[in-house]
Amino acid sequence: MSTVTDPGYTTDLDVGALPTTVFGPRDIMWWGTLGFMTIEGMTLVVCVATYFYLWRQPGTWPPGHTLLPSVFWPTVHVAFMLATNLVMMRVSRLAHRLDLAGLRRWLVIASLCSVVMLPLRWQDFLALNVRWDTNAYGSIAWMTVGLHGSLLVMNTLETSVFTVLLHRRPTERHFTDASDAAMYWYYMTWIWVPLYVMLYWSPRVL
Amino acid sequence: MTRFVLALQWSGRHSALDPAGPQAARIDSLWQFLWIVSAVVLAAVVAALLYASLHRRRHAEPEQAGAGTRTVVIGAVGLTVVILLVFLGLNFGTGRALTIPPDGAVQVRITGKQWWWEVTYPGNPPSYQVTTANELHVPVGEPVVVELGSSDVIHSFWPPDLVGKRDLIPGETASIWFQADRAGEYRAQCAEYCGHQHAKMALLIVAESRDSFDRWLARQRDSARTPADSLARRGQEVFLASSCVMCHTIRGTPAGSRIGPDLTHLASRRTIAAGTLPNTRGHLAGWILDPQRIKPGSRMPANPLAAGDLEALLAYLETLQ
Amino acid sequence: MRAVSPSEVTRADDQAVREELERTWADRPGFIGWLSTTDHKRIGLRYMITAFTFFLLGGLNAGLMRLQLSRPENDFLGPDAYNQIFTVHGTTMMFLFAVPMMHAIGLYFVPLMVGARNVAYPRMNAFGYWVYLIGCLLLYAGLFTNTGPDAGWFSYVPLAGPEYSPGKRSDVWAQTITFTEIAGLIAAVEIIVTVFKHRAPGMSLNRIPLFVWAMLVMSFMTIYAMPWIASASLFLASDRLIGTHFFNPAEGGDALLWQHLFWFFGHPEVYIIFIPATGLVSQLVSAFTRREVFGYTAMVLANISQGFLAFGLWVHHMFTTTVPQLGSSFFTATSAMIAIPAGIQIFCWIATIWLGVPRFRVAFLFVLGFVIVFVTGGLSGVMIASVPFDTQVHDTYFIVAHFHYVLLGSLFPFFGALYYWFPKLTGRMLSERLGKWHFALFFIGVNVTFFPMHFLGFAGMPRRVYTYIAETGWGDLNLVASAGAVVIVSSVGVLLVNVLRSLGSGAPAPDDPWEAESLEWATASPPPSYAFVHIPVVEGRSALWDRSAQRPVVTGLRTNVRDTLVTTLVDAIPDSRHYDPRPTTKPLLAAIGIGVTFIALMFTPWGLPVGSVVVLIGMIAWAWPDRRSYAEQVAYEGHA
Amino acid sequence: MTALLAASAACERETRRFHDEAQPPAAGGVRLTALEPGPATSSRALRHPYEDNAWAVSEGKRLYSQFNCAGCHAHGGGGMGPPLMDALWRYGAEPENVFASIAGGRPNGMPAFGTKVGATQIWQLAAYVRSMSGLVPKDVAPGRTDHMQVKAGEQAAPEAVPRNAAPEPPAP
Repeated sequence: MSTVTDPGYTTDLDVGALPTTVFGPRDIMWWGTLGFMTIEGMTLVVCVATYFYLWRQPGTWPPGHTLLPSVFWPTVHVAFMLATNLVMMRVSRLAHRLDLAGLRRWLVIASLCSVVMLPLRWQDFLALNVRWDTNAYGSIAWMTVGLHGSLLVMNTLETSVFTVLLHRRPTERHFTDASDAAMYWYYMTWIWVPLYVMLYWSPRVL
Repeated sequence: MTRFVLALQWSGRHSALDPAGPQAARIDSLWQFLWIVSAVVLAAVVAALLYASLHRRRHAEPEQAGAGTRTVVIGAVGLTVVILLVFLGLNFGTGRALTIPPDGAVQVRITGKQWWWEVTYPGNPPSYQVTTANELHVPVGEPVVVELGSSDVIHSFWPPDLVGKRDLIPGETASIWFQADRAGEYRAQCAEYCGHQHAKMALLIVAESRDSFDRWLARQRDSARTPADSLARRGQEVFLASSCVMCHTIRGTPAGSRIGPDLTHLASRRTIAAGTLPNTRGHLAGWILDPQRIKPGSRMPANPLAAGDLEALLAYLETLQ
Repeated sequence: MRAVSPSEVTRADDQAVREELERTWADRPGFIGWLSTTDHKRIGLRYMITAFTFFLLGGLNAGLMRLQLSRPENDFLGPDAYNQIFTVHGTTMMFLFAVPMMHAIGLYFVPLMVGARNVAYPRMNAFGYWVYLIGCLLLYAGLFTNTGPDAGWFSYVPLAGPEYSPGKRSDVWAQTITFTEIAGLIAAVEIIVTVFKHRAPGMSLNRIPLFVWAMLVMSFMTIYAMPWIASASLFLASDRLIGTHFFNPAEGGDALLWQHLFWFFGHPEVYIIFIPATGLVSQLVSAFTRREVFGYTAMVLANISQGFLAFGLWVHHMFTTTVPQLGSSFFTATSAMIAIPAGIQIFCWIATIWLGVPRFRVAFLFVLGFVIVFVTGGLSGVMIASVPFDTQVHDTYFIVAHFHYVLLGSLFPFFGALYYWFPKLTGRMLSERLGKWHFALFFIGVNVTFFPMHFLGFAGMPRRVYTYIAETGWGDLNLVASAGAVVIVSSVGVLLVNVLRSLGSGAPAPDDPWEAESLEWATASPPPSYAFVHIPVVEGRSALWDRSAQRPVVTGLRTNVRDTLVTTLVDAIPDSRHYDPRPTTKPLLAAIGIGVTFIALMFTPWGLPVGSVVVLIGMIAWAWPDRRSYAEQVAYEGHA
Repeated sequence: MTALLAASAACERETRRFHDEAQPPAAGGVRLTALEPGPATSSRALRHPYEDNAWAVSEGKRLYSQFNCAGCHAHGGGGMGPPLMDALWRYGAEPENVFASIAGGRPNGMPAFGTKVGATQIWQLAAYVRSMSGLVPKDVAPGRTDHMQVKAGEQAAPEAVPRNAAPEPPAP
């Protein structure tokens, strides 16, 4: 009926020797992170759907006398975001090696990177060249940048708190958390790429 | 069966199941199929359920599933699929028949407002355009295309005897067509929740012969005449000097505001307050004095007129044939 | 196939183990313990009681509406009060009762049914409950201060927008939605991870109880559907507060955009309620016919296909708008096709009953009632998939009748489950005699109230009207419907009497009063804080019926810290252990912080920066272990 | 206690007063300009009921547009008539002053609407006019409209401390 194998236990199972620190899908926090990534991703999907739905309305896009978005700072930001992935790859490797000292050092760097993204995010808003209350185009553009910006803010807070915690109250659990943080970081930066293309390039190109 | 139940309840009332137009009739025949099939399915499921529950309640041990059970279940699912396919076929047939508007239809525009309907018949030349409210006259046996728009929130136009509904959405234009095969009055009530007085936002559709329709339309084109008798003339002065003039139009007078319904031919209309009250002198007086008692939240404010003024105003309004 | 006495599950020298487990897993005593608990059973029960309370309040709203509509031109309620009440009724039943109740049942029973000590992320679980509670209180605080939302539970723009809904009524709605969606999403993630990673050894995916499968599908649907309404209500709130133009057609927005976003969530929402109800029916059918449900694989696939199809139907709520005809045909087809998995389920249940030995306990009567009421609602559901037919009955009392048949149809299994699980929840049996009265009155009441509404719809009665004029002739059937509502109210009254009497003087419940198949019956009634002395090892699809003579269990989990077992996704092979943190009031404080933030956001955009600071503080507090927990966790890891 | 206060504020803000027998302000109750005799202050302990009521202000906004006040005053920026969204008030900024301006008219073109617009609606208009310069609470003032935007919603209007446009009497 099914391809699932039946282990066919007939005696008591002693699980006392099982590990308490595991990585990736073996750990439950990884699944929770995945769940919340999906939820956040869906809110961004709603933004994309809304963006193109509104675009479909008659008239030009961006509408009326609205300026096209600027691309310089957003491009700088997206390049920086992708570059920070190298930092997090390092963090993830150190976590898997259970290297506490290295992890502490590199998480400080990661925290700094996350802080740098915040003024860059402000530039992303300015580069839209439209206010949120000018028209629906401005509204959805601000909403998209803002919702993704809330991920950046949360990530900054989380990374900083986590870094401090790792210096003051480290446990083995934190190695797993660091590897999950790296996964979240990849997600947060890569999901911005299509949004960046949509917001800053599609009105110019399409 | 349903016709019987409805006949008991609804003799002479409006109903989607007592169609007066070709579209409502097609939908009604679709419904006949649907309810008969549904009744049979429901009866079969209930019978199977009860028989299954009762037939071996004295046994001690449950049975293993045999091939027979599986065949019966698969067969039932297959039958469900067949019924659904028949349903889809009939449904698409009905849908195609309903959507194509015939040529040479009477054109009308309806604008939904909180909480009444503005009805406009376009004219050629444009000065022949007719504007009225809450009453739509159509010739019997001829298709009518209604263009639907809204100036505030979403409303929905729905005369159940004639055709299904269509929403009036701000920022969009929709249209619907129908045809009345029987002369008579049909009620259409707003079917999309639109605020405080969603409940009292009805439109009367009057289907009449081509001749009387044309006569009606011609009369609606006229401006109001200055009344002959002195009481009505005083009434006109009351109208123009009081708050009435802020919102209403009476063509042929300086009153030209389009906030409320056009009153040029008020007295020819059968109802007031969007199908809420019959258009009688008493109801009209009550409505003018305190509309908020009748339609709380309505946009029309109370008008505490002196008795003499009210008398004169009513006399004037009654001249607006 | 024979049920095994639960006491056989345990081992001989258990008394000491029990005592230590109790010390480890028990909450702190007193009020602080009540506030700080992270026990899924306490929180799940609390969730259920809260949701049921709001069910009663929503029912009260319905009663007021039926009173108002019982005769034409009634002046019991004015339009302003009626519009608030019908909006709050719908919002309550969908967002404060139906979905949270299903989540609550899931949060209580899923961990027990898969043999886990606690739900995954117990502190998030507590946080979710508190956020949900704040949402509930906000809505009713609004209603009682005349700030109840009045634009319908669907809040169509522009009526709910800044121009036509002055004041804060629509903002109360939007933030209530935000709170309940946060709670719902949290519950969904917890249930998914609990099912994926905390199953007892041996409970491979093809052995999960059908209710757990239903909760799993429902939780996935929640994750994909609820962000749509959360985003949409965010758009609405920002249109109202900071002047964005999402829904303003004059500035490039679109009123229909709201309807698309709302129904892309709103239709799956119906299945989010219905799918767990089918899971409940499966559990009840198997327990009261003494055999496993016929066609396990078909049932699971039916639920999954419903989950997918539910996302392809949303436009059938918009057939009377300006959506293109071709699109409508697609949605007609999908809407009709979803009847196939529903049909499969109905036929499989009937086949199970056919093969089994039915016991006519109250819970089983509710299953029979469910099939009848639900099939009626399902058939009218197929009818309204037809575009032409829907243009007649859309937004009329026909639709009111249809979805009350479907949703109250889903309430039948809920009541059945209440009779079934009440012994497990409280350790007391409910009275069968009163239960039969409850069932009979409820079944009659539902049909008397809602069946006439089909005809009111044909006769032209639109939904959401606060009154109607006598000339319409709708008075008589409305009076019948109102009389039916009285019967429903009395049936719920009987239920309340039954519950209260049982709590006071009901017969004590044994561990497994129904000799049912699933793992929640393998522990005491009510279950102890640690759920199972030894986590059982599962040997077949019906965990308690398919046991070998050895009755293997899991050993080696530590009893002096909150040690939980993590198993593999597909085969549930023991893989690692996870430290469960101690109970704490931090989730409550975080929920209050979030609550203050979102409520402030109704009034000023400055709520956002202030809220960020609150969230930062909350996050630090949440992550920072106190000295004792820290020591305990370090010791736990060292022990491994 | 705070909750009670908040609750009563909410009720005040949200009531829809359909049946409303409003009266014009008592004659001579307020100073109209600094030049007129009368008590030196016109501060009132209680805010005017229409100004704490979101529905009344939004009705005022609807009437402002429907009665074509914008024809002269534009959307507050002024045209043929004076601007309404700045801090300058020739005839006083109190609701009673604004009521008197609408009902009785003013020299240089403002017609008298007292016979054609009921007292309730004038109060609503007055409340709306004051909301344009931020003189009613933010949670009562209207948000944006569903039309082309000529200005942001009154909610966003900064509070302009009212000044009299008429010259102040010279200091003694």
